This record gives sequence, structure tokens and C-alpha cells, in this order.
Amino acid sequence: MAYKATKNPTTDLRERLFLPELLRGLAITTRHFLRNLFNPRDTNVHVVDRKGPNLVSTVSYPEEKTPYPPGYRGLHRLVPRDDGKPRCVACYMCATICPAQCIYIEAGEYETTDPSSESRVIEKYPTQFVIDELRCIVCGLCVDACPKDAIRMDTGLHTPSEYNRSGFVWDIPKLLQGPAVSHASDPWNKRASSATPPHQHHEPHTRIGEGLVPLKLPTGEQQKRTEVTDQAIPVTRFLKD
Amino acid sequence: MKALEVIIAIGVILGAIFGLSALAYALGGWIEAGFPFFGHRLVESGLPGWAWVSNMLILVLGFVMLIATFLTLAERKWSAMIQDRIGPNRATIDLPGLRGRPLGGVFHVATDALKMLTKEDFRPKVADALLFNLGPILAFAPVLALFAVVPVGPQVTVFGQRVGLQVANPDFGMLWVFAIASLAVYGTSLAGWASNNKFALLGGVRASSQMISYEVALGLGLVGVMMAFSSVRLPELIQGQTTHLWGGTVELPRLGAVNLGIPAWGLFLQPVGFIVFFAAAFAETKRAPFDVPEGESEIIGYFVEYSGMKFGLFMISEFAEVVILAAITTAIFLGGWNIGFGFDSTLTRALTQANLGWLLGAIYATVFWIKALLLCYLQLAIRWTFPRFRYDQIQSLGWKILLPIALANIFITGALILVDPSLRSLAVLGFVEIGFVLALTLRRPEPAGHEADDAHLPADAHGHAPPPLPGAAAASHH
Amino acid sequence: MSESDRKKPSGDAQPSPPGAPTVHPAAGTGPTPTNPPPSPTASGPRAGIEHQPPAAKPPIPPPTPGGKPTPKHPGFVTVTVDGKELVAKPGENMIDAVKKVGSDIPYYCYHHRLSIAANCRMCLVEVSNSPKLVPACQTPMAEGMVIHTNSPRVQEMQRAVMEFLLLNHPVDCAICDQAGECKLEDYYQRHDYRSSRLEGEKLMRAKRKVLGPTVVLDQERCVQCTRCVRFMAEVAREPQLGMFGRGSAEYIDTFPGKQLDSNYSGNTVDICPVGALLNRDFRFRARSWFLSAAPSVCTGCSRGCSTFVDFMGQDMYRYRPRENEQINKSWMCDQGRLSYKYVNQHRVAAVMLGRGEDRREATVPEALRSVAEQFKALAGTEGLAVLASPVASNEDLLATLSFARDALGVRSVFVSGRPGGAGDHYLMTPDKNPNRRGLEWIARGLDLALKPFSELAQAINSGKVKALYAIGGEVPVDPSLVAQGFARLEYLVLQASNESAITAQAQVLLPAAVHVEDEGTFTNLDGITQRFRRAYPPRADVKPHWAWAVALAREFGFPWAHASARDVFREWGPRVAELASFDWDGAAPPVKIARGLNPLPTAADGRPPGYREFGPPRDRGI
Amino acid sequence: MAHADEREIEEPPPDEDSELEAHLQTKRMMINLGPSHPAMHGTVRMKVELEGETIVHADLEIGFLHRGFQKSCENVTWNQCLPYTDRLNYVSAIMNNLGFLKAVEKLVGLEIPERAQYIRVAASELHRMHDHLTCVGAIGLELGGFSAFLYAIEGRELIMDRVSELTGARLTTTFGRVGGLNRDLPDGWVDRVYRTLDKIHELLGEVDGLLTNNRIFVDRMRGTGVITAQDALDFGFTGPCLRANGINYDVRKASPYWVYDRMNFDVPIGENGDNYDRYLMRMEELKQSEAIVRQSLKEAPPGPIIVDDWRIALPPKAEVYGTIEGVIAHFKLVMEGVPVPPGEVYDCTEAANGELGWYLVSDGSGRPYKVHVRAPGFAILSGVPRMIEGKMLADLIPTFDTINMIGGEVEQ
Amino acid sequence: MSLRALSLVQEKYPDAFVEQYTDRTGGAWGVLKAESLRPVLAHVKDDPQLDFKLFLSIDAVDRLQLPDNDPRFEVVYFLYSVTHHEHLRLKVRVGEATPEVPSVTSIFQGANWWERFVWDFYGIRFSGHPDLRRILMYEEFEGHPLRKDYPLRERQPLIPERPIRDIFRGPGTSGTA
Repeated sequence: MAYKATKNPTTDLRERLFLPELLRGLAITTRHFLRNLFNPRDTNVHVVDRKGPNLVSTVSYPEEKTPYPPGYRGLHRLVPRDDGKPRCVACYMCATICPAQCIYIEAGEYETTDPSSESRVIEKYPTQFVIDELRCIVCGLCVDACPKDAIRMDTGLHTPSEYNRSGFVWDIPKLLQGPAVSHASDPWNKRASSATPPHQHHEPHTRIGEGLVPLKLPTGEQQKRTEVTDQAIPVTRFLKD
Repeated sequence: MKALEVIIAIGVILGAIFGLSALAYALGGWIEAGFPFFGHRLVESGLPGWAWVSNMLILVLGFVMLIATFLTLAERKWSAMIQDRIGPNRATIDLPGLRGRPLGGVFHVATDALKMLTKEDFRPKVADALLFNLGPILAFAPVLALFAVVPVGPQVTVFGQRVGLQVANPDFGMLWVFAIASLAVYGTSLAGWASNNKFALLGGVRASSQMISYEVALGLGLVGVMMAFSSVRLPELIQGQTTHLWGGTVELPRLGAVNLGIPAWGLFLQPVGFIVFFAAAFAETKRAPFDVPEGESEIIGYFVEYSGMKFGLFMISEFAEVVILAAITTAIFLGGWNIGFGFDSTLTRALTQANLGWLLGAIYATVFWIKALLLCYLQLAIRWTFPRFRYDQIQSLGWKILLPIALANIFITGALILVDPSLRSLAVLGFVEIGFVLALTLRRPEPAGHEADDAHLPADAHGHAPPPLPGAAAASHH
Repeated sequence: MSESDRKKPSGDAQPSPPGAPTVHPAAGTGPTPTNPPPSPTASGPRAGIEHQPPAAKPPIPPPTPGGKPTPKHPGFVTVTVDGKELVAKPGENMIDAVKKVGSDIPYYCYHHRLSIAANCRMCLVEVSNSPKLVPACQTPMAEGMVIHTNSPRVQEMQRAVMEFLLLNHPVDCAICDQAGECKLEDYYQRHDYRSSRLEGEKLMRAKRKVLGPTVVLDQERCVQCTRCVRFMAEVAREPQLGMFGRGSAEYIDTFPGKQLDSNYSGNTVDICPVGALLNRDFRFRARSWFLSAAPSVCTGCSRGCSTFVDFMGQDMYRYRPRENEQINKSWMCDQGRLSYKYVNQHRVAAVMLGRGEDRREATVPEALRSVAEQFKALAGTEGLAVLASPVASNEDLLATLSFARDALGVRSVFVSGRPGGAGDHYLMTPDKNPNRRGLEWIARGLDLALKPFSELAQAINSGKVKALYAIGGEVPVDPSLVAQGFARLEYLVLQASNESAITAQAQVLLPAAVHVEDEGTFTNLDGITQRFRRAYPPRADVKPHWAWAVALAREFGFPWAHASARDVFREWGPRVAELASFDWDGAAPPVKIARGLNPLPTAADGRPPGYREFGPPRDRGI
Repeated sequence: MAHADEREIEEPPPDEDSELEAHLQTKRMMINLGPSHPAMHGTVRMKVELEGETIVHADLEIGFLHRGFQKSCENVTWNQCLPYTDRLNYVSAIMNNLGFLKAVEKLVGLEIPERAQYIRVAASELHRMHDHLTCVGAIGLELGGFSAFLYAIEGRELIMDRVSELTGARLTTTFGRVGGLNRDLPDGWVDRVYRTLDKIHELLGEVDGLLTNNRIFVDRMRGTGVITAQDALDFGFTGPCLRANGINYDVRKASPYWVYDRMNFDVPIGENGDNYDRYLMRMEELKQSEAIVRQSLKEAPPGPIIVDDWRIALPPKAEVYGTIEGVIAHFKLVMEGVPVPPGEVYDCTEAANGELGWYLVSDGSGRPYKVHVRAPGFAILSGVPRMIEGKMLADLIPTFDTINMIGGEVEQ
Repeated sequence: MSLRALSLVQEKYPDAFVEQYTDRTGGAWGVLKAESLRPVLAHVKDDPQLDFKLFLSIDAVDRLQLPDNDPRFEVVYFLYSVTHHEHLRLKVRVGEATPEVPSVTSIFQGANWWERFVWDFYGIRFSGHPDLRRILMYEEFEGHPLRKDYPLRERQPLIPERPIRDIFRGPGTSGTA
């Protein structure tokens, strides 16, 4: 059911005479001009597809910012556990799936004598977790691939500029940020005591960044730590779970 | 709020123009009346008319250059508004009261100038040094000289002397414009050739051929007006346009006799001439849609190798041409400083009686510049609205369309003037032409052909009439 | 196909799942050839090891009715496997036999070098003479038996077994070293791929229990296949492991108060089909799927066990035994397993000139010029001696000794090499040099006399030997003592792979490649010559011994143009009687290199590829 | 280099007709357009031989943007190819993502859930609009009509906002996975899309008013860059460029995939095969796409967005976090990739510029053995010399614009 | 999909095909002898029953790592018929020693660039091609990158590469950069 969309405007007097169509064009631009001249610019960047009197949709970047939509792939973060250590167990899944090979991990082992009961459960942790943000292509596959919910791209940030390349190599101290996340299925939640919480198997169907179990929170100590984190990075930048 | 800002801005602009005009009149009057010369005053020494010196300074360097300079800003700011952007808004001056206030980006003019002046003045090694340096000068100088014959304000009495805002009022009048305008081609073609760059050469060739082609239409477009007012001198053309075509004198209380007639502006008498002249002059300025010599997406242009202030000269000469074109068109087709519709006589009478000649002149000059600025906006809007012609289409527009139309226009105009020297029949023809174009413009275009053919398709298949959707209906745009 | 071959880091030993995975059966799975079969078969190109001899097709004898069926092929057992006829030797194991016709029976506890336990139940198949499903590993094949390895019943049973095995398995893939070479993973994905139905809690048992110097145990991950127990009892003959408890409380452990300290304990890690037993040396150092494997030979002792070298980038991570019926079966000792470390550590990286304070890095031509200058003067005199190490490969020795004979004019060669050590009851030998026999053969073939190291010491002390050309930096006595002796030498040219006290004494130190960095052969103490493959190229100026010899010879004016170890062997190999008949190309292990998962190139800015960006691997472990 | 010699012989001997011309010898001018030139989208170098302003001979040199797409894909798993496909036609990345996935799914023999099919259609058409808006805007830009460009870009920007809400990125979407999609529609997204479409409709009207009937524009476009239907087929033109010749070939109609057969839309065709018709094709397709987006979003049923087969799709995160079964499947998929059975397939979708064909060969491992992409732009670009030789230099500009060459897909 | 076309060609040129396949995805294709490539392609283009006028593309497959890899290369031609709405896939196999296939540029002009592509990336020559140059790689490039034995890490920069030093500082940069 194709239709002929071609047309021949040269048969139209308006087109042949130059002027009418030119004037119509001028009318369009002048209408825009006048509308934008007399109407204040709406700086409400949330509504970018406005149809109001003023059409200017430019965002004056450093002063105004468009909010990142939920699920936007921003700068990585390593998700902390409640005790402030990374959730990451150095399984190398992200490094495996990264098409740009920008993730470098070295695994270490908690001492058997580690006083933390959680380390007894987890054994393994990343001694090095480095993301070369210059190499990163922000495809988000690492978030998909993480079996521990340990890496996320929900910071709503971009990589800040740096004067040398090594500044773009982000390691654990820089990556470990944002609110802590805890799942019922986490080993420390199951093993912390003999009265283990029931194993939740059929948690709601989740994809990246959605439907996560609410934060297991917080004792006084943890509360304090979380606040510190929040000062460093305003919590509003992080997406609601 | 925004409207207030706009009004303030307009007020500032008008105030500046008014002040500058008043200054020009006052200075001219003072020179004529009191400037010491050979120990005498000018009038006494028998050498009147030296006000052209101050006129030259204030009109050419003041008005033209200032407006051209600010047009560089306006081009960006206005185009931004046309295109739903913000435009320049960053440069601020770190002074008390100005801190953090970009004032609509007005300081960008200064930063632009600074940038132009401080950029590396680069010259390709293979370029011809002399001609390469000569290019921008030859492009810039004639443009300023053009303005010499344009009268900005009427002759009024200041300090007892008759002073007008015109640098020179030679007998050859408009011919000066034609003569000097054709000189600018040397600059561009030299620049294109001397750069020793194939793109620049193409640009230079395009520029020279385009400018030479449009000389003809440029001249012929004005012949009608010249015939109507039997003069080539611009003040006389303006004077002619102040006459009324129709309408009678009405006696009003306190204002006396007021002629509420339709003035004999060139636009009404010669709409075709106006179009031809405006198009041809536009082509002379080499701005879009006639910017094939530049053709930024094709050949980048004759000044591709220029940088710094040399490039700046090309640019500023372009803007100066815009101002001058606007001024000349105002003078010839929009009645110059003439307000029309009865205001002139009242105003003249009142202010002449009050012996405020400078005020009268300044008001008229302001009116003149308002008209010119509107034409400047028109040119800028055209530049940001229309696509570019193709090189050969420009030629065919000039030779095959504008030239025959101009010739036909001359013959018809001549005939009508011969038949009816009161110009009324000419004006009738003009109104008919304007009405015809406007009627065509305002008529809605027919719907595209295919929709009629495929009437059997459901409406939403074409996306024009989608069914009401809950989301779309509920969507509020704050 | 041996067990050790299966445990390869890449997917080469794991044929892709049969048929297309589909949720829409109508879409059709298998290719339908109108003419010949369409493109590639399931085994893929990297399944090079797997060799499938075509089933023999003798004439079909007439069927005999009634009673015990007459053998279709006398002397053989003829069965039908998934509709295909299989002719097997009597007593052949069903699991191994059905592979010949392309069927694949999954299993955990079966190992062809261990006794049959039949306790994992994964290999259950449907056979015609039993109403129930029978374990394939334990069931002898009877004439005329019809076996279904893939029937719905079998599939359902495999699913059920997988579900049982995973019931108590911890969610540990993320921290388990076995991930990527784990049979649970393979079989789950192939036979189960369903979600968990477990409602209760998993059993919790000891995690990270250190069993001995080599092995760490995670009892939660164990599937109680008892392969390790059987191995220690039957092969290593050091029964140090046992099963304890009963039913769901059953677990593997060492006997109370004992350690798993056998020299063969590392093999239990290899044969463990899951991640219960893990190697402490390799633990957490790399993920198995990043590792590439190249067939090689262990250089730990003169046994010369066939191995796989697992490497990533230009670093080696571990040895794994490679099946070799003649030498090491499927096993290797722990000492040999750890002997790889010298490949990564303390390597000579650059050409060095001068001794003591004059020592400086030099370019290769500079060093070669210097050597030629000095040696030309001494060539053919008593003052120039040559020291050869039995750690070098045959090709290295062929080229270097030929150079020594032809260019340096020596008639005898001193022998260095690693000091001897302990042997054991099974594989490990006291002689720690992998190629002593090869050196002997080559010296004989090149008419060179071999002299012991002690004579060299005397000769140096007496001042008879002024200059020495040493191939290999290993010495049989304390290196610092040797270094003192070598300090008396006027000129020492040393081709060494690792830094030691001796390398400090070399006027010209030429960095030598080790065996994983080049192709070549070793001859073990039994006179068995084995080819090994190159895993990765050497770094920077590092060259194999033979390449240095060739370069030096060219500097001496010899028109040698050998570009590879193969060229070297072709030239001089035939002169050695014992090596003359050796088929160098034919003896190459069939797998060139099993690629790791991510062999992506270096970044555009010239950085080395991803994972080992920041230097050599570190030593870690418990 | 025998072929080079032949070419030189083929050149016509210099014209020695008149004595006058012998004196007035003119040389052809050779100029280099690109690789960095405003008219050369991406980085294409064109060696143009000019006689005056007329192009006598044009030779395109491409490859400045070559990134080794095929070789890269051969060494990663099937899903890991997605970021590479993003960068083919980066103006309509989703269509590349989904087209590739469709081919892989065909090779596997998968049928994806219905909701995923609807969302795929909607996302594809959104990106078709994105692509066409860019093209139409670029035509305006490079012909000097800057306002039309910015109006189109404003619409494009809105689509980018919607796409970033949907996929998490504005340009390089990496959207979809083998077997379905990686994420569902965000909350309130559908309404925002409807509003966006309204706005785009308005903007398009303005672009239309500025360009379509403007005589300057029409003169630049009509009768320039003409290619005959025969040549267009010969060169392998597809998409709007082929339909501008009056040939009714649209993969969405010829062999409907996903739920395109349930969509109510039409295929515009032209007749002249010139720049103007190609421009009109895109303007019309924008309207058609708008209708498809509206329809597909309206009709999309609830349900799963990816197949529930853990050999193909990653298990739900809760299963991965909590059960060994989930984590095993997750590991196997990440380590080894989707086990695509051995075989080969040619599959195509209608991308913004034409038939986006994929010829995939699998050897049964988790990684592609061969990924051939039949980028529509490559074929169309190869026909450009034919379209501009004998025409004026300035005609090059609209021709290059209307074929909408995207360096990323042409140069792989 | 194009079984009909294959059988029509088979009728006209009984000896043209080496093999024909249909696969589980519903695709059908035929392997042609090199010498019958040009006649067959000309035929399928011009015969109104076939009418494969739309030239889609050409590519090659290096079958080095596939089990059946002799001859090594396979040049694949993709055609489409806009009247019958059918795809057609034809192949020609060519060995490693002298990889040369007759060019079809005189039949389909669009083959020009694709043949250059195949030459560039697989090193298969097309005899009779008017201008067989590399297309995406630069002229100085050695080797043919899509061959399976072309090493993935091979780099042939025209401009010498300068290693970037500061990246080698390694991790731990959040402290002192």
C-alpha cells in the first residue's frame, strides 16, 4: 500500500514567484523570534518538550542541569555493603563482559582470622578494582553482568575532567560511593547468626536497578557512616532503588 | 519581566540613536555657525558646508560602524531567538554593578573585537603577500565610502544654520552608490586569488561574477523611483516621498491642518523595483541566501586563508554593507525619515516654531534609523531562514529573472508616469502587486496530493489525526 | 579424552549444547541438509583434541534367534546407542565407548583411571535390558543392548540429579575458583537450566578448610563423588582423605590430626569436578576462563611430565597435567606443579654489559659485537670453555653446542644444571634437570665430550679457563660460591633466564627465553623425547638460547639463518643418532593454543591488554 | 597495477576540435574535499576533478573511520557485539542493536515475547524518526537554512531524551539482548513519548514550511543528484533512496518482522530519484513512523520482555543473587555467551537508510564466527560519484545530505 | 526462501552448482563454480522469472577454523528481487593458494566497492575488476585483517605510536595523581 509522496512544487505559482514562500518562511522564523523575545525563558529543565510560548530548550549547562532519567548510565560506582566494604567479591564477571576491557581486578582473600564474621562467609574481595574511565564505553554490560549487585552506574554523574590520564583510572577509594545496598540473599544476612533469615527465592522479577530489596539499615554506627557518604555525594543524585 | 527588559533595551537603543543624531546636528550647526576658520567663523569666511566633516565622523564611523559592530552581536542573538536558542550570554565584566550580568551578551562584541585583534595573523607562505594584504582593505574601504550620499536626517536650522545629516550631496547622487559598490569586488576577488588556495579561488571567482552580474539589476531596480521623482539625489528622493498620494487635509484642534494621506513611499510606487533592488543589493552583500562565495558547506569561501583582523575586516564590511543597504533602501523606498500619515507636518510646524531644529532633526534621524534597523532585522532573518542559492541559479536569477522584471518595470513605470504624472496610477499598480503577493502568501497551501488519493486508509495511518490518547490528553505543559 | 583435558579454561572441551536452545519448537532446531550437511559441526574448531574415529562397518552377520545373542562381530560387543550401532571391545566402559558414536553421557564420579564408584548418578542411561535407569559407568555392555543416552526419561533423570546436587550447593560461583571449568556449571546449563524450587535452607558446612600445603577444601561445594578419596588411595597410594558422616551429613575430610600433604595432593584439585578442592597456590589469582592453555612439558625434574601451561598475556599461572600414557598418565606431582614460578619471577629482562660498577644495559648488536671480539681471540684455545645446562631444550643445545664447536672450536663441554633433590615413589625423580639425556645425546652426536661441573671449577681456579660461554644460569652447587669462582674469569658470556648471583658476574648477560616462550623438545630420563609448544612470545630482548647462538654465529661470520627452533632441529637434529628419527612436526601436541576468553588487542594508546595491565601477577594464597 | 593503466587509457584524449581551444587551454582543477570538510559527513575524502564548477570525475576515499567492526565482533560474545553495533549507524543505534539481535535470534530459532516485539518496533521507529530528523535538518544546515536544522535538531533532542530514559544512554544505546530486551518501558514514558511526538509534529510543520515549497530549496534539490531506478538497484540502494525512484521495497512490508504486520502504516514512494524526492521520502516517513510509534505503544501488551530461558537470557537478578541455579546460568552466559548453534543466516531489517542486512556465521561457540553487516550507507555511498559526475560542485552538498551517509556504518 | 530461484537456475545451468543447502533458519543457498558465477549472476538479474536486480552485497568467509575448510574462502553474494520479494544467496568457494574470483562489476555496478572490500579484508582478487584497490584500510597496510590467521593484536600504525607514560602508574591514583 505504497503511495506516491512525490510532488512537483514548480507547478505552483507560489513557489515560482519566490516571494510568497519566502514570506511564509520569514513569518515562521519571525514568529519564533517574537515569541522568544517577549517571553521569559522557562528554566524548568524537567519539561523539555514544552509547547508553551517560549520555546527555548537550551540548558545553560553548569548552572542548569537536566536530571538524568532513572536508569541512565552514568559514572560507575562500587556499591558498598552496610559495613562500608565493597559488595564486590572479585568474580571478574564485569571484567569478562566489558567489551572495552576497562575493568581491572585483582582478587584477595580475607584472612581466616578476620574478626569480621562476614569475611568468614565471603572469603574473597577485590584488592584492586580499577576502571579506566577513558576506556569505558558506558555500555552498561558490567551492571548486567554483576552477580552481586556490586557495580552500578546510577550515580548520575559523568567522569569529571582531569589533567592527566591516570586521573581517569578510578580505583576502589574513588569508586566506592553512594548508599549501601543489602539483599536478603546476601551471605552475611544468611550466616551472621544461627537464626538465619528465610531464604527469599522468588523475589520480584528484577532487571538492572529496579526492585531491589530495601536497605538493611542501620545501627547507629552505620547510620553515621551513611551520613558521611551522603555529604560527599548528595543522596539526591542517586536513584531511588 | 522579559517584556520590560525588551522595552528597556529598545529604549536604550533608541536613546542612543537619538542622542547621537542630536549630537550630529548640534556639532554640524556649531561647525557651520561657530567653528573658527581662518580666524573667522565658517559662515563669515564664505566657506559654508563644512559640517560634512562632523557628519562623516558621526555617521560613518559612529552610526554605520557602531551598528555594524552591534549587528555582529545581533546576528547571533537574533538568530538564537529565531532558532529557540539563547545566544551569547556568557561574557561579563567584573565591575561593580556589572558583575555576573551579561546584559544580553552585549560584552561579546568587545570580546569578539579583542579576539579578532589578538589572533595570529596568519598568511600562507605561498600567498601573494601584497595582494593578500590588500584584499581586506579593498573590500572594506568602498563599503564605508558608500554611505557618503545617504541622508539620514532632514536639513534643519541649528544655531541659525541649515544643517543636514549627509556627508555629501553631489549631483550624481545614486550613481555614486553604483560606482563605489562595484569597487568592492576587487577586494574579494583579490583575496580569493592571492590566497593561492583552490577553495579561495573558487570563492573569489564566484564572488566577482556574482557581484558584477547584480550591478545591472541593482541599477535598473532604482530607475523607476528615479523616474517617479525625477532625481538621482537622495534628499530629493526622500523629499518626493513625503508627498501624499491621496487623502486630504483635516483641520484638527490644537494641531492645525494635518494631511492624513498615504505617502508616496517608493515601496508603494515601486514594489517590483524594491524587490529587484533589495535582492540585487543583498547579492552584493554576499550574505545568505546569496553567500555562494562563502558557501561554508561547499568551498568555505574566498577568505578561507584569512585570520585575525584581516578576516574581521571582511566580516565587518559585510555587516557595514547590511547597514548601508538598509539605509539606502530606507531612503529610497521607505520614505527616509518620513513618518507619514500626517505626523510630519504637525511635528515640523511645532518644532520649527519652537526653534528646536536639532530636536526635529534628531527625531527624524531616529525614525530613519528605526526603519533601517527593521530592514537590518529583515536581512538577518532572511539570512537565517533561507537556504543558499546555487552558483548558477544566482546567475539565472540575476540575468533571467531580475533583469527582465526590472526592464519591464521600467517600461510600465515610464508609461504610467507619462499617463499620470500624479503617480497615483503607479501607486495603484503597486498596491495591486503587493496585494497579489500577500494574497498568495496567506492562502493556505492545499493538502498534499497523496492524502486525497489514499482516502481509504484510516486517518491515523498518516499520523495527522492520531486517536486521542489518555497520555496526550492528560499531558499538561505546566 | 582425559579428565585433565576436560578442565580447560576455554570452552574447547565442552561441546555446545545439543540442538538449538529454543522456546519455540516450531522454529526447528537442527539444520536440514538437502545435499551434504551444512556448515560446522557442534564440536567446533577448537575441539581439536577430540578425535572421533569412524565406527567400523564390518559386514552384518545373520541374526541368531533366541537365547543368548550371538555376537554380531565376534570378539566384540555390538550395541545400539541412540539409534547408532556401536562396536565396542568387551569390558570397555560405556561412558568412553559411546563417545565414538557422538553420544555424550554426563558424569561426575567416573574417572577412567580410578575405580568405579557410581555414586553421582549423573550417568544414568536407559538400557534395553533393565526396567530402571542404570549408571553407565558401572553397567557392562551386553550384546544387542539398546542404550538411550538422551531419551526423555534420561533427560528428566539428569535434571533431577542436577537439582539434587545443587540443592545444598552454596551460591558461590562468584568466589569459586572452579567457575568456568566446573562440571556443575556445564551440566546445569546443558541438562537442567531451570530455576530453583528449594524452599528451605541450605546445609552449612565448613568452608575454606585448609587440608594441607597445597589444597584447601570447601565442604559445602562437595558433591561427594569421592574421586579424591579414590585417587589418594589408588593412584598416590597415600590414603589421606576419607568420607565421613552419613546421608546428608556426609563430607570429605582428612583423617583426624592428619594433613593432606602428599606430593600428589594437587591432582585431587584437578580431578575434583566441582570447586570443593582448590589449589592454594592458584587460589584467586585468575579466573579460569581468562587463561589460555598451551601443551608443554614440566621442567621440574627429569621425568618430564606432559603438561598444559595456563597463561594469560605474558604470565604463566599454573601447570596442569596433560594425559600421556607413557610418562605421567593423567597426573603430576606438587613439586612440579609449583616449578613454574621461575618463569614469572626474577627474569633477566635486558642485555647487560660489564661487571660490577661498569654494568649497563646494552643493545643486542653491541653485545654481540663485544662477544665476537673477545671470543674470536680465544677461539680454539684452552682458555675458552663452554658450560651447557641440561635445563635447555634440545634445540637450544643443538644450536649453542654447534656454535661452540664450529665457532669457538671447543672439543668438550662442561655440564651445569640444577642440583639434585629428592625423588619419590611415583613420578618425581632426583635429577631436577629436564633434559640431561638430551644433552648427553647431543654432545655425543656433535662429538663433544661432557665434563662435570667440578672440573670447570678446578679449571677456573687454576686459571686455565679464562673465558666462559655459559648456556643457562643454573648451577649444581650454591650459586654464590660459583659466582665467586666465576669472578675470576676474565670474560663470562652468560645466557640466562633468571637473575642469580652468577648473572651478576657476567660481562655479557644475554636474556634467555624459557621453554614456555618457544617451541622445542625435551628428552626425559627414559629417553622419551617430547615436543612442547610456545605459549606466548618472550618480552623485549629476551631470546631463546638457540637464537642467541645463531646471532653470535652470524657475528662470527657463519651464514646461519635459522628463524625457528624447527629450523635448528632440521639442521642439526639428524646428526644426533637418537634424534635423527624424531618427527619434530608430527610429535607436536595437537592443540596449538586454547584461547582464553578475552584475547582482545592492546588499546590504541599502546597500553598492554586489559587484565594484566599493572605488572606481573602477585603471589597470593592462604 | 594493470588496472590503473587501463583506466588511463580509457580517459578521452584532449579535445583538439578548434584552434581557439588550443590557445585557450584550460586545465581541470583537482580539489580535495575532506577528509575533514563540512560537506563530508563523517570523514570521507572526495577527490573531485572540476571543470569550472562542474564535477567531471569524483573519487571517494573512505576508511578514515574504520574500526574493525567485524574483527572485533568475531572475538566477543554475541551480546557483547551490541556496543559495536551501536557505533555503526550512530544516529539510529537502536535499529542496529535490534536488527543484529533479530538476526541472532533467527539463527538460534527464537521467538521473542510479544511485548518485546512491540517495544522493539516502537524504539526502532523512534530512532528512525531520529535519523530522518537529523538528515532533514542536515539538509537545511548545509544548504544554509540554519533555522530548519535547529528545529529538526530540537525534535531530535527530544527523541534523544526519550531514548535515554528508555535505554540509559542518548546515543550509544546498547539496547536489547538476545531473546528480548534488557529493560522495560520506564514509568510514564509512553505519555512523554506522545507529548514528544506532538511537539515533533509541530516542529516538522515548521521545517516543512521553511523548506519544502521554498523555491530556493526546490531549485537546489529538484533534478540534482539524480540516479535512475536501474542504477539505483544496481548499486544496491535501499530504503528511502531506493523508494525515491519509485521502487516499492520496504522490508517492513516485504517481509514483515516483529509486529510490523499489525501496524497500520504506508510506504511513501517517489518517482524521480532526485534529492528532492529523497527529502520528501524522509519527511513522509517521519509521519508514518510517528503513527507506528503511537500505535505500537498503544497496543503493546503487558508481559515479559525477554524469553524465560536461562540458556539465552540472563536470569532475573533476584535469582542470580539468591540461588545457585541462577548464578550458574548467569556465569555461563557471561563467560561463554549465548550458545548459538552452528549455522549461518542472512537476515535484514529496514533501518533508517535502507536494508540493514546481517550475515552471521556461527561455529557453535558463544562467539560469532563471522559478522557481516550489509550497511545500507555503503552501497548508497558507492553510487554517489554516479549521481554527481557532470553536475555542479554545489550539487554535491544536497546529494551527500539526502543519502544520509553515516560514516560509522559505511566504514565499519 | 529462495529455493525456487535456486531450482530455476539449476534448470538453466545444470552444472553451475557445486552444492545447495537449506538450513534451519529457512535460508537456502547454492555454491557455484567460479566459472559459472558470471553467467548465473547475469541470468538471475535479467531473467524476468528471477529478476534479482537489487544488488545487496558481497562478503567472504574465511573458513580456516571451521571443520570443513577446504577450499578456504567462500565469497558470498547477496541479491534481492524487488518484484518477487526474495533474497538470493550465492557462494563461490576459492582456495588459499590463488584466491581469485571473476569480478561481477560489469553485471552489477554496486559490486565495485564490495569487491574492493573483500579484496581489502580477505585478499581475494577479482579478475576483471576495473579498480581493485583497498577500500577501508590504507594502501600501505600489509595483510588482510579479516583472515582468521591475521593476528588480532597486530598493529600497523602509519605514524609511530608514542606510548603514554602516565597511565603506567597503575592503580591507587585516587590518592596522589
